[in-house]
Amino acid sequence: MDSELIPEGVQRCSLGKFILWISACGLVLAIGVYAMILCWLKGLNQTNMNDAYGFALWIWADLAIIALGGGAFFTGFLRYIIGIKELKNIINYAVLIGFICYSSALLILAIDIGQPLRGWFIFWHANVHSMLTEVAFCLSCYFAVLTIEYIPLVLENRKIDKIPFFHNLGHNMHEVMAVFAATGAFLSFFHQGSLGGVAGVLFGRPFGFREGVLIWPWTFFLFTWSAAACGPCFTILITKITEVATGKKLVKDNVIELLAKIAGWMLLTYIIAKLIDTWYWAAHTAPAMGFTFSQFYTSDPGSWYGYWILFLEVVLGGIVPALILVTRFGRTNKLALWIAITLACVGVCTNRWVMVLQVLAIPVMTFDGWFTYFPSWQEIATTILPVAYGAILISLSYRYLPVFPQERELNPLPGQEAETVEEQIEEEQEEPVGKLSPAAETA
Amino acid sequence: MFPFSFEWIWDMSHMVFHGGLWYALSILGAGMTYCILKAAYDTSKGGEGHGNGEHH
Amino acid sequence: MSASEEKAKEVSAEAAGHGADTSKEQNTTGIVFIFFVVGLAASLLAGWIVFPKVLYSQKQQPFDFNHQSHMEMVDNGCQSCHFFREDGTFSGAPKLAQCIDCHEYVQGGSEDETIFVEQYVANYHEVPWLIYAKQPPCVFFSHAAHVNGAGMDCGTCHGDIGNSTSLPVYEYNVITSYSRNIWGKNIAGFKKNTWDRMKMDDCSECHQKNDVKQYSVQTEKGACFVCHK
Amino acid sequence: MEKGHNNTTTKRYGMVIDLDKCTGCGSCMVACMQENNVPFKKDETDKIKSITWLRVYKLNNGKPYPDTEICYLPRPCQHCSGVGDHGHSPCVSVCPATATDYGMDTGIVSQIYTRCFGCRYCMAACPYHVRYFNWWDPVWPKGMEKSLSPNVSVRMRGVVEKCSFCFHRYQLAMDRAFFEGRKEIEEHEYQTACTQACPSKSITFGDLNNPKHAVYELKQSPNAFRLLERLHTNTKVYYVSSKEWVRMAGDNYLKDEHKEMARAKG
Repeated sequence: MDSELIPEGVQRCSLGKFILWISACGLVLAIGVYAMILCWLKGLNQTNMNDAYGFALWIWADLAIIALGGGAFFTGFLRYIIGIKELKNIINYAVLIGFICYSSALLILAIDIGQPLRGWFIFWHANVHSMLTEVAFCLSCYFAVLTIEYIPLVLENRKIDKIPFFHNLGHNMHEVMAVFAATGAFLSFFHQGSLGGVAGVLFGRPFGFREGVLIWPWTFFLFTWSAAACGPCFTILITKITEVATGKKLVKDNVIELLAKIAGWMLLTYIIAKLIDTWYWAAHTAPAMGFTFSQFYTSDPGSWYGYWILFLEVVLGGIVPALILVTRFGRTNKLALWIAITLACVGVCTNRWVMVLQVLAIPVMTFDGWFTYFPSWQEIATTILPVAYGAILISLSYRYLPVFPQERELNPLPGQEAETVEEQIEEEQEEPVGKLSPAAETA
Repeated sequence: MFPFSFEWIWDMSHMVFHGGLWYALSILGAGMTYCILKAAYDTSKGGEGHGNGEHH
Repeated sequence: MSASEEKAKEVSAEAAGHGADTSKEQNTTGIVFIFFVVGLAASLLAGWIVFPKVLYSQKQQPFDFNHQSHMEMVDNGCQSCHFFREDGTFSGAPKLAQCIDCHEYVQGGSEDETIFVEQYVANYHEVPWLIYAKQPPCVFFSHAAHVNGAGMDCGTCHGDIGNSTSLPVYEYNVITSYSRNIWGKNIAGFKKNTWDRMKMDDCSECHQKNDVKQYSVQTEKGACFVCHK
Repeated sequence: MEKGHNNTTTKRYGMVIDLDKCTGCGSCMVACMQENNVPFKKDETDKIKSITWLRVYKLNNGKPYPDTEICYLPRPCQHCSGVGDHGHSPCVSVCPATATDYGMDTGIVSQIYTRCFGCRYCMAACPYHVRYFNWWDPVWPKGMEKSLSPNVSVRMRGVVEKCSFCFHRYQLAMDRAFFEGRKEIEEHEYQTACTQACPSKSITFGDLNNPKHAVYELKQSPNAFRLLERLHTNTKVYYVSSKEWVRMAGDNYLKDEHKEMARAKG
């Protein structure tokens, strides 16, 4: 029924099956939307946040998905600024994942504020010294960049592409995409950093506070770095999951391996920097405020916080995946790659958890206790909402848009194999021109 | 956000922050305007054909 | 391409061949121009006339009041009726107790005075005046600081209300319920006189000019707690 | 900020609270709520969601009976002025919408409820937990809304609020001063509600910079300390206690430091 909309030369599941899947995701989405509306209409009393725990589960989700969405800016940076050509085969998907992550993050911020109708104050009455202002501005601007990067892909839908104006628009946008991508990389550097700065500047919170250069605490740079390292891992992870879900190979191994290699080295250098930062903070910053390192992890008898969370973040989620990804074996072995990219994502999510939630859990005044917190169902539902939304947007994009330039080549339709081979040769010659590849532009 | 808002001061931090912001916004705005206008121009020229290999 | 489309193409090609293309182009330009002018006019109309009508609602004062004739009879100007209390707070619109001194019985012949005496004085009901200059509840305005401290005229903020013979229409914003005098009569927010508007920016403008309490760490202008409560 | 210091001498309003005198009666808390239109809920058992601009903490020395000692510690907003008194408090600089500010003339950290949009970043920044969020719209028992103070604006759901050192009282005192032709106010003209409500007179309020004010002397007591001085928050609320363990409770110390400090502070 919708075959007119499906890209040429690829196989998609039946419409009925597709609708069933979308409905399943839609149900989760609907629950999330209901919870979201509750928060808007009844206020934040719908959550289990309290005066000690001002940042809820979804703020962690917000930071985590932005870190994971970092694949978009870093892959874009590598593709358009550094000029690594192979990455054009995955850049579409990286952009799509980034788009989902950033739109979700903005939505979460809109739910999170106590007076949503005044949300525009952050722009209009901006206090430029606040890290959150920087986050809001860069996040919105970078979301605009991602939209601009995503539009050409939408315009390549078979039906839309037939309209001359849209065809030309898509073409022109490809032409100047490097400029957009450069702007995006510039914005991303600052907002990933300023998210790191959010906890880093809190000099009243010894667990989060870091020294730094000028107005930027070390976490500013660490967050950008870790997003650049783990974002691509998330892009690979989602690509791999999509391949499993569709039962097809969608991106060639050399592309994945290249991205994994870059991510691996980024992760390795990041984790070294992180270890130095942790050591300096544990040995100098915190003791100067009267805190011992062990106090942050073990002083609470009732809590589940402990050294394990540091181990999970730095060793399991940092050192291990970094070491796997920098070795050729680790990148080529399927299981090792799976483990590495998963651990890297877990690592960065743990880091964001620690930097927003553990910061609030730890008492600062000597007569304060640890604060515990368990989210309400509304919070959990709104936190899961982006996952369902992401699944739907990915499914729609995969079905109707030429997201994976190599899909046709890797999955020739039965009966057309001979033809496809010819086409393939042709296509290879025409490579920089290939209509299916939106990344094909200024070479 | 604008120089006429109460919070605005002409100091270093405002100039750096808003300099960066407006720089980024104007690039995005100008880029998109260029793309749309050029697409309209190309379309009016009837130039649909160059999608499949005329460019570059 | 469908047959009809092909035909259309042929026709236009033919037309082009006959040199009709230019006239057609002029025609479109004309339509676009007219469309633009009409759209602009409609937008201006909506913005300047329809929007304020929708945004602001009107309320009637209980009865009219002649400031001028009262000014002629008092010795101490505005402060004869709008006075300071002993603790430095400002009394605002006069209470019934003040008016009763003169208006226990009808003095002149005005209809409004008759309403006042018969409906309010006789029953000892306070007059529910609508206050044009009433600020939102988050604002602290010190009349003492401006009148006694800085020696300002009432007219600087309130205009020449003292010489008016009747009360202006009271308009209020239907969303915020604030008096229109805060935003000003001009819907675009332009002002010519100091008394045209009473927004935060207007307070701040004067405070900056006169270097009044420019102690804010955040803005290097007036700190929030100078005028807020 | 040099520009600002033109027409008045800079004041730094602050408190000295004598913990030896505090009985933990809670009068200050009640007075504060009454004075500042602080909302309350029907069920106030969940303290972590209730608003107490001034909260009295109960400290103990952690020793078993019969050596147990208790100390009550009232905690208003500390009005941090940051390193070098530049007004760089933990909360002010983080507010994205400039809803909280530091006034150099009074040293008071303000909170503008109508500007706040409820991101709660300032709450995360404050180590003293003085900032509270309005999780619900205020609901007053029938008729009580008529007794609300017109001098303090009532807060709506979704914004952050905190102790203002009863700033409206300063505004009113200035009103009277201007009316009487003065530019300055006396110490007694501006006192916070908690100070006046304290039956044991353990709270003293005034200008920490003014030698004529009582707090000027009191804060120099060898038994005076502030909360979390090591974070360089530079607070304006001083506490006085003759008990060494109480003074030590004001800050975090490493083990070896603890002994050293105990000697010094003992």
